[in-house]
Amino acid sequence: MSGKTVVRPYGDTTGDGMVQVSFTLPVPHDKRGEGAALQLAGKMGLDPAMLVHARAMGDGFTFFVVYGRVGHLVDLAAVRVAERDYPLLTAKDVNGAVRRRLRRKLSVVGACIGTDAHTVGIDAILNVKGVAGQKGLEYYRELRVLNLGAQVTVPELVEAARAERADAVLVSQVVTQRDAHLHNVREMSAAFREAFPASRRPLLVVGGPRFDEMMAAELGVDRIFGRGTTPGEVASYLVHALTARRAAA
Amino acid sequence: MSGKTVVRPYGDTTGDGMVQVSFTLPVPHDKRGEGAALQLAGKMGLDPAMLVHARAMGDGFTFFVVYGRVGHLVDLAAVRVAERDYPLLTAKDVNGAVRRRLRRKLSVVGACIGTDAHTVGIDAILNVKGVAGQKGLEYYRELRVLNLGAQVTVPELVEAARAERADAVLVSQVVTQRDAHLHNVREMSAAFREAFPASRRPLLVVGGPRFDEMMAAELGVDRIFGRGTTPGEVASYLVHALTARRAAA
Amino acid sequence: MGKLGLDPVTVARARALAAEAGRPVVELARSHTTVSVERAVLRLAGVAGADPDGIPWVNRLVDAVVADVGLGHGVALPVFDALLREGVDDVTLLAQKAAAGSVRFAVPDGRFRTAARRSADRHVRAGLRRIDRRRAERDRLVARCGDAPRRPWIYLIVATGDIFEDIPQAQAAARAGADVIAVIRSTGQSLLDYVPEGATREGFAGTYATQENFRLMRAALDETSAQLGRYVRLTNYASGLCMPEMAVLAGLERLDMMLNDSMYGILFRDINPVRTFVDQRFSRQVHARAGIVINTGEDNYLTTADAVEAAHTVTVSQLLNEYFAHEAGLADWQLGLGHAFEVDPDLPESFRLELAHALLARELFPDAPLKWMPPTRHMTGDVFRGNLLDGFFNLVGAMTGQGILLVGMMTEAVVTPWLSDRDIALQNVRYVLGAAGGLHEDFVPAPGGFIQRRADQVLREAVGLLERIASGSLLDAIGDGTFGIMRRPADRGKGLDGVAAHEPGYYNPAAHLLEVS
Amino acid sequence: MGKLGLDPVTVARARALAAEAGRPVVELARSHTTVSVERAVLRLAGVAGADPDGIPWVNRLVDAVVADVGLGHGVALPVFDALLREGVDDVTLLAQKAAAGSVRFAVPDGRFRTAARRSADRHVRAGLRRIDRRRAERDRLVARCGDAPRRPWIYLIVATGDIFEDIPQAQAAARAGADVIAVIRSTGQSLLDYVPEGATREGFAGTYATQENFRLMRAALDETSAQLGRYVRLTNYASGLCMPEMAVLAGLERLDMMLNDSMYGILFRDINPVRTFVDQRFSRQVHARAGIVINTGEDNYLTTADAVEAAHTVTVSQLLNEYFAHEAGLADWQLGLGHAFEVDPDLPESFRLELAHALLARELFPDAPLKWMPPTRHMTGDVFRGNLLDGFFNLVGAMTGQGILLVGMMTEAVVTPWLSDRDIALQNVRYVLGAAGGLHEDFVPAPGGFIQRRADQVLREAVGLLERIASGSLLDAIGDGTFGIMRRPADRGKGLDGVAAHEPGYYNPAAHLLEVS
Ligand code: B12
Ligand code: B12
Ligand SMILES: Cc1ncc(COP(=O)(O)O)c(C=O)c1O
Ligand SMILES: Cc1ncc(COP(=O)(O)O)c(C=O)c1O
Repeated sequence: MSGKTVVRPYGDTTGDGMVQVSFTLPVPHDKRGEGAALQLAGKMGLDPAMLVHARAMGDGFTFFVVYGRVGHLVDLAAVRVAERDYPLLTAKDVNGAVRRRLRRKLSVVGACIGTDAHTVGIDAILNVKGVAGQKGLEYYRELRVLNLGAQVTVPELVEAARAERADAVLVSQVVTQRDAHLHNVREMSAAFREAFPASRRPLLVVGGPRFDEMMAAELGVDRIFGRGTTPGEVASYLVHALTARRAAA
Repeated sequence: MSGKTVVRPYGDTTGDGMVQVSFTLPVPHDKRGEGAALQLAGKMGLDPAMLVHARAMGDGFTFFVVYGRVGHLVDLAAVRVAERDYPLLTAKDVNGAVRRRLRRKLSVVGACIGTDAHTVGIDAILNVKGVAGQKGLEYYRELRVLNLGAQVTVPELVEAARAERADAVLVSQVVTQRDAHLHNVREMSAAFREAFPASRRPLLVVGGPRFDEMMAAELGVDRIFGRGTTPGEVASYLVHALTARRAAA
Repeated sequence: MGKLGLDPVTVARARALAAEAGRPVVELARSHTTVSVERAVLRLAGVAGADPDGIPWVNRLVDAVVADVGLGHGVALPVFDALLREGVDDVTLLAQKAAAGSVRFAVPDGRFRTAARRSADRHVRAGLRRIDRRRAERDRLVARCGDAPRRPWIYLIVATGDIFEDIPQAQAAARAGADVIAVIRSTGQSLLDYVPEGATREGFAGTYATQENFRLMRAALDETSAQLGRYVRLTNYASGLCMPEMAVLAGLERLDMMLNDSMYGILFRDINPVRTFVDQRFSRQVHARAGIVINTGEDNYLTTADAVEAAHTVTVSQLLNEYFAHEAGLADWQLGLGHAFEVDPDLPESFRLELAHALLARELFPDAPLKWMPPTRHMTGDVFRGNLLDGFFNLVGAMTGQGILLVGMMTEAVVTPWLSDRDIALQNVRYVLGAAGGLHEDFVPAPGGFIQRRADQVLREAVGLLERIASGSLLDAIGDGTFGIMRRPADRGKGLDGVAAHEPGYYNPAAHLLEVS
Repeated sequence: MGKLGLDPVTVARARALAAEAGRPVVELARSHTTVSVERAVLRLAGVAGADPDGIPWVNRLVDAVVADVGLGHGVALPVFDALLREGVDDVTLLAQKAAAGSVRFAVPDGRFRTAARRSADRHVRAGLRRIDRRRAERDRLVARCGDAPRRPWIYLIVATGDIFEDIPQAQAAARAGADVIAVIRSTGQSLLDYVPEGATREGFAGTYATQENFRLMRAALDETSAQLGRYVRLTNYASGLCMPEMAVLAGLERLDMMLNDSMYGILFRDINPVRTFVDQRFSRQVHARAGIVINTGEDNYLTTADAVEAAHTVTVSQLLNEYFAHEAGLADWQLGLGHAFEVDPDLPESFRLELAHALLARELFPDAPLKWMPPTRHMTGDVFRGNLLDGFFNLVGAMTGQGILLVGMMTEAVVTPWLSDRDIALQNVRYVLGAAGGLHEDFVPAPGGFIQRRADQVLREAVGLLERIASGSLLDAIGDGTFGIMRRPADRGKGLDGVAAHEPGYYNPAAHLLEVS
């Protein structure tokens, strides 16, 4: 693997390009329907495509499973990822850095906004209990954490951030149907921009299992955390970002 | 559905374009690997693409599951399928047609060629027992069937076709790894072309679960039958094709 | 005797403790009312529709009454007093007038009280009769179309957000074998203090529960039931700030089951505990009358708490839900007590732990249907593994005789169910029930073996916890995070301002008629 | 006593009938030889390598002997006679000379015979000693690395066609939990009347079985075993026209298990029955000596015949395989008798039928490891359903104490397994064994219930069929399509021309040494 920058999907032989695809089409199950499935597979780049399963569902819908080879090359050199651009610190180091550089407690306000009531994710980051064997931010002596819980409105959140003089606002969004998470985050970042002058705006950090971490700028936030985030990563990021800011200011 | 000729994949809302994809890439599981998976999904047309599962396997391979929306449209009007261009006959009608138009028994030779030993498919078509409640071709009074079984070489098959004065040769291919089925069929059709003048060459019919039925011309055969073929379809086709040929001759 | 050899004395003690812990809460419910209870009464009395902004007339009317006389007397007497005084016949019309500010409300006295009460009773009785007719209609349809062919009933979720996408999907699911269709609500709805109106197409991760959506879906399923020769049940959610009204609307539109838990709203929607306990009691009285099966929400605890550590909290909650349900008039066959397959699949013997837990519920509540919920928390984006876990969940359901099998989806961690997910999930259920449905015959937990020991342990832990709760108070226990690790103090949470203690002379014609019956 | 309450008299009768039916076939095997048996002897005596066209020297040498004196005397005496006469020391060198046409062969007499025999014995004994050393080495490595942590052993297939792709895949599978790796052979190989040579990269749907491929894979797995602290076993196929040679090569390269069935080649490769019975007996004698576990192929019958109708043919074949195996010197621990989860999953109670069949095998052969094969025939392109079926297959394996679990792949109906398929399949196995591994404790087929009745019925049908076979002949039964609905008359099929009846004075030093030991 090492060194190679262009790779292909792997079924059982290097370079075979094999992938599996499934989808439903709003067509009855007949030869034409199977042809339609192969057409779609072709457009996705499967060539040859093997239609291995087709099953009629209800009236006029058919589910298909297709296997086949794609010609697409994956260029590892062109992969863009949100790389961790800060060192991972221990709790002790985080506390030390806050004490040294901020000379006061770092204030964090967290919430699930909109109608989202999935608190397990934000609780995993904030509550002492934590996740994956790591304690949450409440456990850090130099962090002051207010977890507002679920279904917090954007005005409530802005208000709490102001009252708490929040250095960072942490928002969780788990429900993604109809892009609810994207709408809510955009609304939130706009409100913070309106309510605070740029220099005093708290750091806006968003998390949830279905975010694209590359979208931070687009959504107007400072950072996005995805599936499997640990509290340590978040704490390290906060220290890094806030002290960088201070340095810049 | 009726009338609509352009459709999209359907997750839970008309037009949502949602599909599921899985594949392995020869990359370790890290952020870069996940980015590579998203790049591939993007090339397949998924936008947005949600990487929902990634799992390291062995050294330097990762399995990914991606969900997302594809923009591709499926144009039903442009679907090319091997339509059934002959009427489906009952066994009685098949026998009647052969008697009337051929005035002798129709001779069929069947085999699995190459190193393929999967006889269940060809037996389903040829043996009295049949499949899916339909009797096989041996059951048709006006058909004379010789089933050579498995792992027949091409020269043996040509020889048997000659000896039996075969009107049709039926070949099954189930193993497809490394395109074994395509190689074997090409070899077979070339041999028949060499051994018989065009006018006397038996009808070449190929079947198996993983063929693309549109490839008949490319493989040099008269017809391809895929997954779930029934003996009745094959018998009806033989009558149609052989009497059409006779008419043309 | 059962397969677990449970000690009958311990079981009886658990029930007695649950009653002891629940009794003060029932007292609370009997002595308070809420805006939603009162709106529910008005819905029974015939108020329907909404203003041009979509605010239901019942809300406008209750708000007007509260503004004039407060909530503690109940709205029925002031409203019917005004009706008589204004000489209008239609309560909705009165609501419109009240909204326009042209009606004043007072608490009637003496013969005005008697007259108002008589009028209120008559109107509400008419509403209850509509509910009775829908119940009789259900019985008739079940007799005519035929019922689900076996237990467990197969329960499927539809959740597109658009009632007109939901309908064909629900019909397809029914044709594919679902016995019960649940239309999931939009994420925001349970915190709305009103019930939206009309057919809706814009929910998030669920479709708004409205009377019209209920009607549309029930009509569609009636059509499908007739085609299939099998009555397909419809479910929605009574939970949230409008629990009592939802119960009424469900009764009026012949829904067949309702999610209705005594504590879910408190724990998972941060609704005020008193508000919830008052609302749930009234809503359950309505369900009892409507012949609706309730589904409780113990499964949810295991999404926030650990399914092994917290197994006994499920049992405790089931016993409390049973007590509250019986007290509100529900019969055992109406108790779809919830529990779930949420043990970490990587834990050794996790499947046998599930069997032990599921069998414990089965044997503690032999006459309740029990709602068996699929794995959610440990589902991941690995959909292949997901379908496998769902299969083992189905197997536990079959081996322990669960009454209602909520079908798990391989995409649990990914999206609200797609059409194909439901189809794959139903195939899974069909396979397991068909291939291994009779396995309970050969499933005999070894005496003193792993399964019996585990069930016994959970039961003993439940009794221990009930003792602690009964010697303190249930409200305190909820405040302490006993259930689902959620801490919910009695004086916090949403909707508290919609609660009032009964004033002397409080009158609720519906409660009256329902208690009597 | 067992969970099925099988009647010991019926069981004993079934075994006696199998012996009666098998005995004439053993007689046949004792009185005939084949080209492959003779080549195997030469391989033991040290002939190795191939000519520039890839034809092994053992083939060239046997062909030369047969051309001069025929096969019926065995090749050992002519070859070692020639060796002594030619004054060469290396048998491979002799083969090269013979191929060049510069050696003539004769059947030696008198003291030449004695001398040839002594030399042959010495060479073959050296070969057997190499096998003995590999067996001891296995024992040592198992002791040193540790053995598979539990039964069933998890058995995974690798089938890329390219030994250099196979190796990393096998190592990855082992690391992911496989206890046994099988390298599937290329589709064409079993009908080749020679064993290809060297490392190969061009198989179809499998990789050629060659001595060098054996060596490469065993070395790679030895490395992985050491890393893992768990000895990972390697399997290949002793079926086809070269069964005896495969057995020798397996012994020499320390393979641990071999697919080796007394009838598979006849039924599924159309190899001549006599050829097969002669070959299998010799190959089993070698396996017995090498400490190799054999895997029989009854599972295959259920891919062509119906798994319910033909369930008893599996039992009959297992009994025959057992008889032939014991006769050839194999111990019970070496008998991986085959059976499979192939009942149509749409059949009601299919899972319980599988349990009945699997448990019957388990209780009939309590000391044999048993090889439990996954669903193949009813697998479709619906890979989600496929993974589910595999899970239930794994569950039967766990509940009935199977010794070797051949891991099913969700892509069974699609492709030879991909890297990811194996990983998903192993996760499946791990889940089932971890979560429900102890379920057998609670699995007690109801006395007189569905499972006991079914097992009893299959056993009685097996006895009935054995009676018919014993009163006729096994060769006729095979000719009639008794097994897998394949009709295979004794005078047809491939490889018949490589069979010869022993001439008086036939000598086979290996057979001699193996029978004696
Ligand atoms: C638990 C759960 C619930 C619980 C929530 C309890 C609670 N108090 O949180 C209950 C049962 C109440 C519930 C209800 C509903 N749920 Co729910 N639920 C889940 C479930 C099973 C697990 C979610 C979870 O807890 N994950 C574990 C945590 C630790 O992971 P996480 O959230 O990803 O968090 C990690 C990272 O993402 C990140 N992170 C997350 N947030 C943040 C924030 C910051 C600042 C940072 C730095 C990091 C970070 O760090 C965390 C730790 O690593 C998922 C399915 C699944 N298996 O994923 C469905 C799921 C999320 N639910 C869903 C739905 C639709 C609902 C309902 C709307 C259904 C309904 N209509 O009734 C309701 C209503 C909820 C509402 N109003 O929002 C859908 C969402 C579909 C979608 N993609 O839009 C899912 C995917 C199930 C499904 N397939 O339908 N649910
Ligand atoms: C049964 C079976 C076997 C049996 C075969 C017994 C026999 N006598 O046929 C046994 C156990 C012997 C076997 C062995 C092997 N098998 Co196999 N086997 C299967 C299995 C389970 C089912 C195939 C089957 O019978 N289908 C049922 C029939 C009725 O369907 P069908 O063939 O598609 O036929 C229908 C149509 O396609 C069509 N049709 C087919 N032929 C023809 C011909 C004509 C003229 C017409 C008109 C129509 C027609 O009509 C039929 C009726 O509808 C499949 C997996 C699966 N579930 O599909 C693997 C499978 C086909 N086998 C496979 C392999 C690799 C092997 C082996 C090579 C493995 C090995 N290395 O040891 C061996 C060797 C076989 C060889 N030399 O060819 C692979 C092929 C992979 C690939 N795509 O290349 C499969 C897919 C399994 C896998 N995933 O690895 N196998
Ligand atoms: C008892 C109960 N009520 C309601 C809900 C749904 O919650 P809501 O409609 O408040 O989002 C659930 C969730 O599963 C539940 O279990
Ligand atoms: C006993 C036995 N031998 C051999 C094989 C493989 O066959 P071949 O190598 O002849 O293709 C099988 C197939 O599964 C088998 O069961």
